[in-house]
Amino acid sequence: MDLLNALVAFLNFVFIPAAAYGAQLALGALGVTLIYGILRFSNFAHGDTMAFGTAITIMATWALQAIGISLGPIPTALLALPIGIAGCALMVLGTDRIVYRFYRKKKSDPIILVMASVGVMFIMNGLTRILIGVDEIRFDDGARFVIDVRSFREWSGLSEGLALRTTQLITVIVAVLVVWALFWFLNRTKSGKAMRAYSDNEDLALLSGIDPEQVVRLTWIIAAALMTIAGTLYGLDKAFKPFNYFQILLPIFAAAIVGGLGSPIGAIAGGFIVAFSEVAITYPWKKVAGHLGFQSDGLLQLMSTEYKFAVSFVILIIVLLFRPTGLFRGKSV
Amino acid sequence: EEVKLGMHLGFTGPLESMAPDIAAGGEAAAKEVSDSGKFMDGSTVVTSRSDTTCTDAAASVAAAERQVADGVKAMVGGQCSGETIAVLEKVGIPNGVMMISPSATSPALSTIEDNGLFFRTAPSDARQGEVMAQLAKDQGIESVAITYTNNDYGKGLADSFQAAFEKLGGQVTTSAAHDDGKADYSAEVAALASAGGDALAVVGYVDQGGSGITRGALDTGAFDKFIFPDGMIGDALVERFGTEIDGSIGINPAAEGDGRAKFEELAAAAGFDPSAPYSAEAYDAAALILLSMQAAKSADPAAAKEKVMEVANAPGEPVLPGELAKGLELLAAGTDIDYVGASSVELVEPGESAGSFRETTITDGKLEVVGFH
Amino acid sequence: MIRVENLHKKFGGFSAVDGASLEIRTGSITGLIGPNGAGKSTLFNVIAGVYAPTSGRVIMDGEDISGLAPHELFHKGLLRTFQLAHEFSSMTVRENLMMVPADQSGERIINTWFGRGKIREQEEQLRAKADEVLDFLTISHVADEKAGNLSGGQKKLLELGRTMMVDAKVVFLDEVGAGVNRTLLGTIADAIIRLNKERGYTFCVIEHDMDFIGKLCDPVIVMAEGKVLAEGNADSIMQNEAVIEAYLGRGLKNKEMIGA
Amino acid sequence: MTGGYGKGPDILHNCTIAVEKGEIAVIVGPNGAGKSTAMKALFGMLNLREGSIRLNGRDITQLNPQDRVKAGMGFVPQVNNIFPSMTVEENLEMGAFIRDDDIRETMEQVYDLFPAVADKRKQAAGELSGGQRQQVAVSRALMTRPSLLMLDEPTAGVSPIVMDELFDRIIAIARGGLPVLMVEQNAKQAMNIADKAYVLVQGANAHTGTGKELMENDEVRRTFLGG
Amino acid sequence: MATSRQAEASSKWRAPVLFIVLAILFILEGTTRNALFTGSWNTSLAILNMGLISAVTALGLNMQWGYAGLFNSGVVGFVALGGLAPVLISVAPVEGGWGAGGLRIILALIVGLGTLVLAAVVWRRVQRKLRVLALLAVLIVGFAAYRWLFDPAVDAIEANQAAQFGNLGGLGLPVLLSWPVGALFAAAAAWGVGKVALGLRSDYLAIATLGIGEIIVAVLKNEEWLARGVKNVTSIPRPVPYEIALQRDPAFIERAQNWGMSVAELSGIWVKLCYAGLFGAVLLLLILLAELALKSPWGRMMRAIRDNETAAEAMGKDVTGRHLQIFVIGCAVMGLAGAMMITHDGLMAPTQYNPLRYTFVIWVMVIVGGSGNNWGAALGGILIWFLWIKAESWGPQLISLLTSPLPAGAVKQHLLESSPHMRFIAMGLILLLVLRFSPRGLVPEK
Ligand SMILES: Nc1ncnc2c1ncn2[C@@H]1O[C@H](COP(=O)(O)OP(=O)(O)OP(=O)(O)O)[C@@H](O)[C@H]1O
Ligand SMILES: Nc1ncnc2c1ncn2[C@@H]1O[C@H](COP(=O)(O)OP(=O)(O)OP(=O)(O)O)[C@@H](O)[C@H]1O
Ligand SMILES: [Mg+2]
Ligand SMILES: [Mg+2]
Repeated sequence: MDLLNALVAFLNFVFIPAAAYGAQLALGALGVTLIYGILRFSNFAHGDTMAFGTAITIMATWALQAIGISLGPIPTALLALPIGIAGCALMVLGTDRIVYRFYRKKKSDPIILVMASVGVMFIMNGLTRILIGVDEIRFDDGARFVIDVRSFREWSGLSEGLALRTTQLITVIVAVLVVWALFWFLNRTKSGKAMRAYSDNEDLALLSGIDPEQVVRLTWIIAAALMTIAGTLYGLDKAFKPFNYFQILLPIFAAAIVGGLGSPIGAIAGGFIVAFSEVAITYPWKKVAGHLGFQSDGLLQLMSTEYKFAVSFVILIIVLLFRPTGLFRGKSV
Repeated sequence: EEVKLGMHLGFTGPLESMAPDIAAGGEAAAKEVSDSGKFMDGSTVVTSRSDTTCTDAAASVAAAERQVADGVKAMVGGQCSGETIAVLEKVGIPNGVMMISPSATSPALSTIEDNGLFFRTAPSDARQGEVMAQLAKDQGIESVAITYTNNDYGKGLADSFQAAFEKLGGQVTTSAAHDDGKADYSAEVAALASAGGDALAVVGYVDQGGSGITRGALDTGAFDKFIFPDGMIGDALVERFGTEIDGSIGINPAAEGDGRAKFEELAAAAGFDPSAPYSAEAYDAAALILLSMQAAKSADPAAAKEKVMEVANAPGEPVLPGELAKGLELLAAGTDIDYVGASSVELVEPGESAGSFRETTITDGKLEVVGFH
Repeated sequence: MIRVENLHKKFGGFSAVDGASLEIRTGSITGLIGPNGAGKSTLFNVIAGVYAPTSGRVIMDGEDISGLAPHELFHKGLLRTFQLAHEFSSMTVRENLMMVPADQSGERIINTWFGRGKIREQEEQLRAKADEVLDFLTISHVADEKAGNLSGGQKKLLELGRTMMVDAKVVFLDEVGAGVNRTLLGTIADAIIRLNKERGYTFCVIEHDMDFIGKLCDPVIVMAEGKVLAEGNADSIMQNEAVIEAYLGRGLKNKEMIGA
Repeated sequence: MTGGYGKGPDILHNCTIAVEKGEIAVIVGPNGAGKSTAMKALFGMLNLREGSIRLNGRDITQLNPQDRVKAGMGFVPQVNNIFPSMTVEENLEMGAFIRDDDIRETMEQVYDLFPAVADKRKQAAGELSGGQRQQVAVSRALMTRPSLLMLDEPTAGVSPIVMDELFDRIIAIARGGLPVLMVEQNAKQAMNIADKAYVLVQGANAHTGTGKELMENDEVRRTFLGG
Repeated sequence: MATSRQAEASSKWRAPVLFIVLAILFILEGTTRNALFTGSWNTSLAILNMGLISAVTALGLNMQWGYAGLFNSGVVGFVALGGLAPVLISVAPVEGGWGAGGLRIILALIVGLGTLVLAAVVWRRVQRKLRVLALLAVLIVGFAAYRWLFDPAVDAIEANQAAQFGNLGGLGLPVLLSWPVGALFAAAAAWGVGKVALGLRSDYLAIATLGIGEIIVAVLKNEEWLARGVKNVTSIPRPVPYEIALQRDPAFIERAQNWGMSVAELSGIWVKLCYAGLFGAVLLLLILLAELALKSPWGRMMRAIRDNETAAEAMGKDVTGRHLQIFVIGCAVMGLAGAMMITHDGLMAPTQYNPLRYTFVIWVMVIVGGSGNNWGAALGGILIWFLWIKAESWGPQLISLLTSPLPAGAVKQHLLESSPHMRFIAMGLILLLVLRFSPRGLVPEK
């Protein structure tokens, strides 16, 4: 019984939250990695573009709710996603046309593109706030929980509870689906391979009859889809607040890098590594230990939560020291 | 004459979502005074906003310099303590501009050499911590876990609460910081849950990490009773959590009387959220500035600063929100007033709110006033 | 003298160099030939410190130099060129050469503030030397071009030019000839011989042009599949059946079709 | 053709190159003469300031590179001529990007032609040795099934035996009706098989003739072909 | 890759002209009063002073990126570390602070560092099989000893007059002394960081340093014994007179009257001019040293390394060593800027160190100014700071201009309320425009 309690406490406070958070990071990192791999720059506007896509999704959700459409226990926002993706795609395609294309044609240093993305970040940042304001917005509807603490306790008779939010479950499921689809696309389809070819050697891709602009457009559309999905799922699970979307950039980049920039599978692994290290290494084992029969006065905490992201960065640096391009052999410009 | 009043607040940056309501509070008071036509022989009040970014002292100082160059005589602000200190030392004092902050709570502002130019309508952390501790104890809470927003407000209040609570014989299982605007609070929630306690004191902001932590604690079943100080109290809190936080305690600066009610009416008419943290304090800050100018019969801060304490404190005729015209008239006639305002202003030396607090419990998803301390 | 003892280098499961042992005698011009993928460049890279060997040793004048960093080897007088040219693309061709010599006093940051006089002197000497090398390589007309804009062959010459800027003991040339005009290649061969005779450089040369190898090298070492297949003077190698089978081939089969 | 890179000076000066069906044309010249530049110009990767390019009588001067691929031109550049992080097989697939029909047969032919490439088909092309890459690069261009094959120093860095194979293949390809235009430094062999040869010096035509003619021209041989 | 570094022939007058334009902007800000400028010398000089500090920071970053191609995105951390120096050097000592546990803390830190060094030695010396075990043993024992020494000392120091101090306190030395010390702090940290992280490649290094920057800031926020953490240290001494003191000085009042200015205004200007002199001198000295170094074989070597590390290594250049050298020097300059900034603000508030402002904006300065060019970086530093500050008022004005044709209503109201966020849009637009029309920066590298 106590063993079960310990296990449930661990699942409830460490495993489930970290898995959902990891999936959110993974989706974000996937977008970063895709843009890095194919367009060859670190897109600092990523977080704010996620916010932008989410803002559009939220407004679409409101519109759907206003006309009375819902998905029952599943959040309406999922239905609004395509609209958000379309809006975000238009936005990034426009940005590419106005901003990035110029530097691509000139074959500028990647750093110039990075700086341009910082400029885009500032603008997106302002636009999103002007569009939807700075306040925190909750837009999840439907059932909040798949399993909630009280009913779990009653059902199991354990002293520890277990909660699984609908959004957490959806996040993980969607992440798995998206990753699978992306893999299939990149490795099996002609367009996907063309994207990889372009990322490898632009001139030669041209010589093989690949239209670079089309590859770039496709990349941005997929990236926009990834960004909007990631942003919306994150917003559903936590809450939407434009300011937070800049802050999430840091763990997302960490995830993409640990996995190896440019490697989709690395992005996934990275997301989970960062999430689990943040949650697990700062977790005080007091309670779990208590259930297992070791009573302790101290918290049995390796590291205080103030330094939680330090943990993921230390892991990042250690990984990079032994594998300089990340776990799954990313690229470097 | 046209008197210029600056709203020097963090419109961008970590507390950007709080600033508009704070500014709206201050502007409401300014408008009320200006529209009354009774301010210093028909002078008008013009307000202008400037951005402190809350965190970047240099940017805040530069923005304040701009306000001064535009002829601002006094400012409602700054919003965060660090930036407020920098502005006071580099702009306020050298130029003799009066500043009343609605929200800077750092103890350093009590001891700073301010040339008599700085006041605050925010309560001091020390006092609030004691009240919180007493209330928690009275409710039979024996042990608490504390989470605080990692800035001088959060840290200061958490420390004073912890000290007071332990002095009363309570046990603090852990006191850990959370950073606002972070992506995820699972780790913090897990740590707090593991430490345990009868209740969780959330020393943060309602539209920031404070809510994120509360959400996580509720969802995972880690805590069901909370102690919420002023940064968390507002309609946003009950809107967000409703009946889930029934039985929790809330504390915020306010006093018995109809000041608060009047302020709420007035805010509804002006179209901002009166329950937003520090917007009542901002209304009072602006009102105090203007009333003291009226008392001094001069917009010159050097003269007005001498009158602030007089206007704010008894004895005198009490003045509530919405009654600023009356206050102006009385002062013009040379009668002393006691500005009560929206947050029951009572200033103690060296020019900060004495702090009377309102205790609320959350019942059926509503804030219910229990008493005043 | 450089001796390679039973050297192995693995990439994943694949042995690029698989137990090669060979010797490069001081004062010789040793040729290294072999089919594509035989492991020649990998062997070079191990000797030059780019890769650490999986096992085995590299010994230079009795001293074990395996695993030393490239810049340390440079200071021991071991220089190399790259098969794919590695120019400093945003610097001018002349600067590409002037940066080579070690122990320039102007490379210490302190001296750039307090020892300007000496630097100026050294720079003049370096400049003169660089111009001499450029002349020799027939590319002085591009001395002030950015090296990144050179043609493929010019970059190759620049690679060679860098080794001429210092007094090297051993120079490893990885396919200097690929992409270089044959007339010029003749000149390069002369230069190598001259450096070898006059300055006593030891050379080790990878090349697929058998005329070049024949003119220059003694001995010639043949590698295949990561091992040494044969060794001897150029003539004997060209007669060696195993070498013909694996590497040289027997000329164009379709010759008769020409002009048909 | 007259043209140059970006805003820089002209590198090609009024240079003319032509190749007919079934022919092999070889361009030789000193390093930096503009041979690669001429190839790039033919492929539309550089702005021509004067002159025109015709393919089968059709003026293609204004086409962009990927349309030229569709028009049937195949090109192997001198450097950076593979996709390093893709496997050898994927490199070949990319060569056949514009084709919609079944490519397996062509791929088998290419593997027959270059057994070394076949051995490494699952390996990332970037990990190959210099000579192996060169073979992959030629294979990739063949996958297009072009109607004109342009090779920029295809034999640089390949071993003699493979070079012979390559030349053999090139002859066979040319005899199959596919015109081949290549830049070569291995002038002796190249001249042997060339139907037409151009000597380029400083961006301009210096000598033109059949391979044999040029080989017999003493001056050309001494200054450009070596030996 | 290389193409964008190629110089399009750029005129040698470009830099001077741009500096003159910049000067005109500041003069306009100081003299003319209209929608764009405030017409106050106080504002103008306040912007200039921070601009000079930004220029120094940008110079440090330019050394790392522009000379050596090191992508350091942990600028914020090194600036913050430098900012620690004025607190530890020049603030008055806290009574009982050192006594409570100062020595013990230092001992703890030595033990901590020693453990790391020992761990590194063990990793290198001990044979393979025992390696991991030995390493773990060293780390665990070392960590335990460190915590045993460290925790009680911290508790004791933080308990000492907690509300007002609770920290070690400073040494009470002149604040100017803290500037080189700030540089030293940052340099020491950079050395450690560089030893570990400089092996990483471009973008990987960027993220690693981004994390390191955040970690340094987190330490400053959470280690109260050091500089009071988020509770801030205020009233840091100044190297220049106080306005208030000048305003009381009869000689000064007389001078103000002679010049026909208000005493308050002149005192502000006077103090700011003093700062400007100090900061300007530091900036010019640094540029001089940097230019001398860059225009010599050392600079050539750095460019070679930036261009092609493999080849530079094969040509005998110790790439790792040089990277470490320039990383440390660049960080030292950032630390110096950090110390200058805290001296200027008179306040150490760790919450202000956010990467957007202290890393990204600095990057923008370097890139807009022209990476690789010292004058460019300095120009970028001052110009971008000017625009960053002016965007605060230009943004809202722009939006009120744009919305003026709109009818009053919810949309207009909403837009006006959002006007502070125009600051970011304006900043972004400026950045994009400069990058568009001068992608290699305003004053490109030659
Ligand atoms: N980094 C690497 N990872 C995996 N395999 C590699 C790597 N580098 C080289 N190889 C393999 O090692 C073998 C030897 O390569 P190497 O470059 O040494 O050949 P080489 O003898 O120089 O050939 P060439 O004459 O064509 O230049 C090749 O089969 C190549 O595929
Ligand atoms: N990208 C470029 N930008 C500017 N100039 C260039 C560029 N590429 C080549 N050049 C210049 O053009 C001239 C001709 O170069 P090209 O590559 O065509 O020579 P090549 O005849 O192919 O020589 P090689 O036999 O050495 O390959 C050279 O002087 C070179 O410096
Ligand atoms: Mg090779
Ligand atoms: Mg060429």
